[in-house]
Amino acid sequence: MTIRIQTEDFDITKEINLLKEERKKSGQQDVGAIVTFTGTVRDMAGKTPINSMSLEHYPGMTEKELTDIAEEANKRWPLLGTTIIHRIGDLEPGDNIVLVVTLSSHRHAAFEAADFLMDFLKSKAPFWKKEQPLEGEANWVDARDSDKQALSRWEK
Amino acid sequence: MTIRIQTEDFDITKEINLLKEERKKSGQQDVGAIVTFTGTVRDMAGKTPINSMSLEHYPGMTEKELTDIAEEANKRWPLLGTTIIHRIGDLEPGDNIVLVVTLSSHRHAAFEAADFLMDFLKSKAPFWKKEQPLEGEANWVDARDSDKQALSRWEK
Amino acid sequence: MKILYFAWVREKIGKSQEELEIPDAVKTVADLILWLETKGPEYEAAFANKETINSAINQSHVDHSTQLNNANEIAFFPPVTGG
Amino acid sequence: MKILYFAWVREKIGKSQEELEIPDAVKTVADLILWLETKGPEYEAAFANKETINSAINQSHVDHSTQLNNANEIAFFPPVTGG
Repeated sequence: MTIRIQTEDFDITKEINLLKEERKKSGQQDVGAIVTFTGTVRDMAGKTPINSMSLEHYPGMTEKELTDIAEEANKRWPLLGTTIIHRIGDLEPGDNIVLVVTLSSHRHAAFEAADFLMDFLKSKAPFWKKEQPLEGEANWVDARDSDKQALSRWEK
Repeated sequence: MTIRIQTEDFDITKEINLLKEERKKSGQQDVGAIVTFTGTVRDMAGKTPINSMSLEHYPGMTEKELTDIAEEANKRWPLLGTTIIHRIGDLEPGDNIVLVVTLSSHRHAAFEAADFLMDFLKSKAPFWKKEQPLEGEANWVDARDSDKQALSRWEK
Repeated sequence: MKILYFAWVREKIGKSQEELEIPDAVKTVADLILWLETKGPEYEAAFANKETINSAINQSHVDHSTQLNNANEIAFFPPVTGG
Repeated sequence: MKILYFAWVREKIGKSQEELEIPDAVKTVADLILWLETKGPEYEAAFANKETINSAINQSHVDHSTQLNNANEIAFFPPVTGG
């Protein structure tokens, strides 16, 4: 399980290969399905053109929450590897924000776990986005009701 | 929309970047969510250790089916880019077999479309796997009932 | 008419494709399978378990009740196992 | 007790953290918010819309009815918007 908060970009292929190598050390090559989710910065917030975005987080709590979420996913699905990387600091349209990678023997477990990780990350992990429009004041992004509703899909 | 059948390996980061570049040519950076699925060769088929695998396909029909499946996904979800790459020929445990990439503004569309593409590819695209165990004769992989059942999730 | 075989259908019949003149009485995919079985034991072996045989006309999946009509190319193969 | 503020809560209060002696009468997170509001208009502005304020004790999410008990660190922030 890899959890990282970083300013620098990530390389998806490289992160997958790290997880595959780690799993291979167990002596088995039982990974059959790899799902990745990457969130990227869009150039519009509704109808407002965006110049840049900055991401603040709560050091300490962020790592704790992401670890809890990853552990919960590993309880629910037979995962063979999990990575969550979230960038902080200043980002521009097109830039990567977040990466989730799940490895499993079967595809539905990998898909569902990645989907679950993103829903929980969106509602639980203490990150806040501030958008700088092309014109005018920077403003804090509002939370979406749809993200809260997405969580209810995973109630047991 | 990119559909490729090839013997060589693929690089996931590179394929994502190709789709992002293509979308950027439209003048918009409206991609917010990128999902990839990668299928890889496992070293066991049930309890039988596997040495290698070979993949046969139906040239012409394969491209047609994959194009149909990708078009259907693009009708159902607001996708901003779709790639399907499937390898053929001889593969070893750990090797990549198939890649699906979906780009969208929002994550649930990207997740569902990638999941859909894989379910349809598994049941419709004319590929056949032959496994070579460490000992004994090579044998053709049987289709799974669970793959057929997975399709019913997408009935409208 | 061009007939293609894939995977273990191909291996049992011993060829990947052939060009055949189909009698007029052969109207459907099912008729064609019955007619092919008269051509030798290798065909009988390939089509022994008909429910597991998938077919395509002009590179589109069809079921065995489908009329051949203007088919140029027919393929027989086991359930697909890619991905 | 260490109190942390993030995002627009931090901006409105004008600091990212502070160390405060909390009166014994302050038992819950809700009590703490009410007490903080007495400290000045910047706190009143930050907590004006209490339903939108999230809180964490010792780096775990809690709701406003939670007892402070052995809290070392309390944080206030808007709903999270990462990912």
